[in-house]
Amino acid sequence: MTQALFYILAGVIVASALLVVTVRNLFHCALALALTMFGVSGVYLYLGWEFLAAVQVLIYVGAVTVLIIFGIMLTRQVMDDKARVMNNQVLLSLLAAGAVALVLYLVIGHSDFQYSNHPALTAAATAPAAEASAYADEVSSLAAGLLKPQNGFAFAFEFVSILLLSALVGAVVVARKDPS
Amino acid sequence: MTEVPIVHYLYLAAVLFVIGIFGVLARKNAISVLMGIELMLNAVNINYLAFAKYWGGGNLTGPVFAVFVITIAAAEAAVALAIVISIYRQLKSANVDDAHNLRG
Amino acid sequence: MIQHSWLIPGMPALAYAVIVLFTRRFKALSAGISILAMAACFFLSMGVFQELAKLDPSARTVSFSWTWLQIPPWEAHVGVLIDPLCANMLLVVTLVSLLVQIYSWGYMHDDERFSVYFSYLSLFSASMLLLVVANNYLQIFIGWELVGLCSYLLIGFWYFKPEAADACKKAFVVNRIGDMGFLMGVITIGMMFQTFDFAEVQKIVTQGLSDHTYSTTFIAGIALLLFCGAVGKSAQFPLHVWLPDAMEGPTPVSALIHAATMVAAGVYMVARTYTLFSADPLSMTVVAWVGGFTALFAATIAVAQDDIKRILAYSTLSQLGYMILSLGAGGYTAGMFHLTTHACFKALLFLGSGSVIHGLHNQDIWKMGGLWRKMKVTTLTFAVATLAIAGIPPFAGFFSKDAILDSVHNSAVPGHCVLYYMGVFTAFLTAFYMFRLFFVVFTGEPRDHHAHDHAHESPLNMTGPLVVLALLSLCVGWLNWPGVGLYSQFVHYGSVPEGAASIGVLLGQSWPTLLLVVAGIALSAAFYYWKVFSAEKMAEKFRPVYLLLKNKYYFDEMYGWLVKKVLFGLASIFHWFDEKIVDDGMVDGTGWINQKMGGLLSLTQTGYIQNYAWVIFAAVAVIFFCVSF
Amino acid sequence: MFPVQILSTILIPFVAAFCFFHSPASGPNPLPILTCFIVIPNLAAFLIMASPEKWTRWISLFTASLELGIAFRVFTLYQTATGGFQLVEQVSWLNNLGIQYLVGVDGMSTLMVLLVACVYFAGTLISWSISMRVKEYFVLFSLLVGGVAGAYTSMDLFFFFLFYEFAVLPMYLLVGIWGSGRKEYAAMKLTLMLLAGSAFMLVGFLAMYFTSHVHTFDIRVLGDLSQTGFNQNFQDFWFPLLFLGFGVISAVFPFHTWSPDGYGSAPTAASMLHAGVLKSLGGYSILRVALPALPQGARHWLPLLVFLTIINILYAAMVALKQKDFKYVIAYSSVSHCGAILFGICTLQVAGLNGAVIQTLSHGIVAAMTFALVGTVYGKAHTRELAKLGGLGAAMPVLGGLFVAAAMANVGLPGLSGFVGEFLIFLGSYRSGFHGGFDVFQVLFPTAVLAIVLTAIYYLRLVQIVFYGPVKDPHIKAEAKDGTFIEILPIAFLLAVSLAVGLYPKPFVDLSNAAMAPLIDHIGGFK
Repeated sequence: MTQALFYILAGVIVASALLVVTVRNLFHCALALALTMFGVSGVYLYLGWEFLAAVQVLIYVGAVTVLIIFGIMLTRQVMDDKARVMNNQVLLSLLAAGAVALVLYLVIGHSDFQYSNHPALTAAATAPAAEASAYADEVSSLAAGLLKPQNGFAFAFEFVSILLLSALVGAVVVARKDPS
Repeated sequence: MTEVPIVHYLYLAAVLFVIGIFGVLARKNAISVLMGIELMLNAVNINYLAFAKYWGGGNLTGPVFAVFVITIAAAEAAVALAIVISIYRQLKSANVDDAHNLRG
Repeated sequence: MIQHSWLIPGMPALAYAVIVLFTRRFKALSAGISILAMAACFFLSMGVFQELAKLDPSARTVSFSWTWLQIPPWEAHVGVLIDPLCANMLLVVTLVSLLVQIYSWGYMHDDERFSVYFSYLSLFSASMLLLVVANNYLQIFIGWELVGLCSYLLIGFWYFKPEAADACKKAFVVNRIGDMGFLMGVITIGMMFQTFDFAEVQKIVTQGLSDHTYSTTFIAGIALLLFCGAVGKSAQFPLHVWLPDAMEGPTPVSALIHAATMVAAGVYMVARTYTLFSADPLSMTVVAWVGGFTALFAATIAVAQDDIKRILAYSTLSQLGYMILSLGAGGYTAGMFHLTTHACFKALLFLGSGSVIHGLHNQDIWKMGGLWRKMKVTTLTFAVATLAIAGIPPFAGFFSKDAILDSVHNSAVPGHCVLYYMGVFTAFLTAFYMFRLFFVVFTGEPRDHHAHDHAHESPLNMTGPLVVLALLSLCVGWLNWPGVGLYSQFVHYGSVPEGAASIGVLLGQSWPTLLLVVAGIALSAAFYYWKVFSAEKMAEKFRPVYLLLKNKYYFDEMYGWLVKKVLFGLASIFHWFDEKIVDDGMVDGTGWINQKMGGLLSLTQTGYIQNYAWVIFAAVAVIFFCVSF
Repeated sequence: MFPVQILSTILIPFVAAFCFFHSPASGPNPLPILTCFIVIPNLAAFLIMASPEKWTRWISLFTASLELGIAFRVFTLYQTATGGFQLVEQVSWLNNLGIQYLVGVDGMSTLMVLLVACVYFAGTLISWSISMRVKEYFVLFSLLVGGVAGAYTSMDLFFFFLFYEFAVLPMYLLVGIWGSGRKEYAAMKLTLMLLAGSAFMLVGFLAMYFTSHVHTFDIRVLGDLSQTGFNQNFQDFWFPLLFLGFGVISAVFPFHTWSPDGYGSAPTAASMLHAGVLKSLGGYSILRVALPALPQGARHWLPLLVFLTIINILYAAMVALKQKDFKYVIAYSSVSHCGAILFGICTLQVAGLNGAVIQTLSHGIVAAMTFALVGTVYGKAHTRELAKLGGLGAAMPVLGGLFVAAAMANVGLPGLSGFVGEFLIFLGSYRSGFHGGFDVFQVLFPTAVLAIVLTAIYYLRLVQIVFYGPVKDPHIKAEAKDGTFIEILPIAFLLAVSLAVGLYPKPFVDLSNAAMAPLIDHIGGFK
């Protein structure tokens, strides 16, 4: 039953993703993208990452998609464009994408991921209690993972904040109308 | 609880990734290209989180990276859209093909 | 005195430096410094000569030197070698230089660059004396080149005249061709014998010849290389072409450099290196024939020339030919003696012609005539010199020229009989063309009255040297008075002096020559004094011959063609090759190829970002595929 | 007043620098002399940048005189009897890679140090009339000198290369900005060809570095390794590449065309410095690096490579005959003379090598003097076309006289430096078939001597066209004046140096022989 949920989600994701890349109307594309994001957050939930699922919805659906829709509206004439939506390397792109798909398929198929009794997996299954108690909820454990100096991500985390800030400023500067 | 095998997550991510690639390569409109990139980033995140769940053993590196990816994706989207708008203003078009001043 | 002989070239050099650096603006001071230095040189040379004469004949070689550069095992020196040959030459050079400098004071008086002129004269004297006192091959080459430079500067002294500018270049370049051989000879000596010293080379060569380390042919080869230099400097055939053109220089310069001293340097050099020349008959034969041929060849040209200085120039060529002939025929003393006497009478001839030019401002003999009325001293001294060069006893030329013909007659050189008759015939021609010159210029009626009216005798500082030289032209020959031979006892090659024939023997031998000379004079008088025959008619009758002689056998044209067509043609080809093939082709071509290759590669830069992205993904797929499977 | 200022600016630093340093035997110097020699021009560059423009020339002249003083001191300090490298200063720099700051002079570099200082001094004075971007000009000029000063004193190949590149780049700017005619093209051509040459050079250096297993750039060590460290194949392969790499710097045929175009366009002082100093670096490096490190390769290849150099000598002389531009004739003459330098090296004979060193010194001085004259005449006649020049001797007698002297120095007249170099080179090239056996030099010796005639022809042709004869262009006559004090001074100075070498070459030849005699022993060349 729960497994069926995953496959339904997967179907939604794939279908809406296909819509994203094929639909003529950009606005519809953006809506399909939002749907894809919802699907992906569903997968996160299914995996048990509740916090990240929430973040996914907030940032992707709430921020990025909205941003994209703003972008579409600012470049509105495009929506009325009756020209082709695809460029002239569609077939080549299909070829490249197919090649990547083939490679990925072969890689996944040849790896030992399919055997569920991986030593690490069994170890994690036998002794989850201690870990679970240490990180009682996902949010605090994620916070610890990010910020505890011994994990080594603290600097990167701080740096990302600066990056965000500069991206924000940069976006404003780039998009600003030239005074002249 | 009978789990969905990890390989299926990987296949899902792979399909999503490939669709994203197609979007990046084949769409004319710059915003569509951007959306393709978002799809690819999401595919990556699915992999991270699936591995973290199944093989992580309590190690939180996977979700931490997912957080970074989400954050940076947001920043990227903002900057990219700013560039698209700027280009649009210059060229009166949001088509990627029309910005080819670097031709040799 | 001898230990101070390095001052002889030193003093004029100092005078040159002082004039160039400090006294250029003061004409009289510059000339005074130059003349003073020369006078000091002359007296020093007299002193050296006196001291040398007092020494025992076997010990008359004094040499000392300083290291000039040193690369073990070589050591090049600058030094002084005083021996009779050198002392003789020192006296000739310093005396003629002194007289010419005094004369120049009058002759060049109105020239703007008076000081510069005297500085060049000083530099010339310094270089010439450096050459004369040299005790090694390198130093003689150094002096050799330096006199070449002075000759260049002085021929081109009036550089604004195009002819002078051409002439000085020609002189330098033609000399350089000879010097090329000379330099090769000097280098061969340096490398083979590891020394440049005259005395040591002589020792090594004598030793090497006796124990057959060196073949005589090899030594002859070196000698002939050196002789190339002499051919250039002494203007022997086929490098004679520069000397007549060198007459574009001021006349005192012609007297000093292109008659008395510098051109005789070739003769001096052959005498100096006589060891090498006398080692093999081959080199002697070449020397003798070149000299003999030049003597006759130049004399025939002189017959048909119109320019007073050019006639004298060809006569110089001819007389230099005599000296070279004499050395080649083994007449070492005779050659050097002719050099000495020739220096006196030829300098006198040139200075006399300078006096004429000074008075008339013209050089064409057909615009002169009857000058004896206006210029008594000049005419008289010129007559003395003409008699001397023609070889009428008791003037100097007779003794020296006869000694030469005598030595050719007794020589062992192949074809010496032919050479002897060539020499005799040259003597006849010499008498003819010299008296032609004399009669046309000084006797008869003036041809250009306007010029004649302005003609005047030259001032005392010009006539003074003429008189001195005239006295010398009369008396110098007596130094080698038959049967006594003071000169031949002083200057000789080897330890034994050449025997001096008694007057009876001499006259017995030389009466046919003398007869021919008198005949030459008579013929000349018949044409140009009594005007029994008409020269013009003769010229008409033998027009091709006349034209050939008048145009100097077309040598200038031939060399001009060689330079213009062959050398510059080759240069054009090289220039074309350099510009088109090397530069435009290879160098710019490399740049062009790179540009085109870059252009080809730039086609991959489509500017479409999705093309690049496609390449990225396709490449990722391919690489992954290749690496993994 | 002006001459007094100039002379005091010259004499005071000269004497001060000369007296400041003393022999290492009498106690350590307060400052390392060779490092000072390298650093002072660079310091001057910074000082000029920081000072007002009206001081620029005076600072530059002051520095040049200081350098001259130091160079004369080095010249007097070097002990020819002891030989080898002296005044060595050593500082470890990158120990792991075997790179060290190692400067010192042997007899040959002592002469080069003198040459650099003389040309720097004369070039500074000649540049007095520069009016465009004076500060930048002198900054670049000083940097250039700093570079060549370093290259001539470095004993470590890494620093040698570094300093060389350091000198090429200012040259690019000097030609490109202050040049005339097709200056951008010329600057680009010159720089690209020189850099191509130095690419060969660098690869060669690295090959030696990695093959030697000692991992050092110290030329003394590389020289010691030549017998054991580098086998015959290695030497045979790398020697010609190094030779050509260095040869490009010395404009060896067919890599010479940067030289006429470069000199034709360069400003006067840059031509002087390049022709006089930078170009000489090619022959110098062959003697300094290629011959000591790869002697077997040298013995194997030089009898073949000598043909390139003989082409240089005669071909450049022939091409010079047909040039229409005053400066191009001089440029080709410089190519021809550099060919003589390389020819001297190819003789592998002690006199030939000494001749090459002396000719390097002489060519540096004389080419600088000739370029200075051409520049000065150009500044007055405003044209370099031979067709328009003529009869300048009347208007500028002193310059004309100096030009004749310069021409004679080029022609190789005894008494001036050119003769000593050429004579020794020809002496070295003599081989006799007398003791049996054939050698290419039996043919090449007379061929090379032919150069003295060709050189005379094109130089005298130049003198005749430019200075002799009647005035061709009345405009020129109206404008032409004789040189001023500041123009005559550098030319007369260079002439005096040339005269000193020509009149008494012994001290100079002793210096060069102190380096060349051991080198010949090392290579096993001819004695």
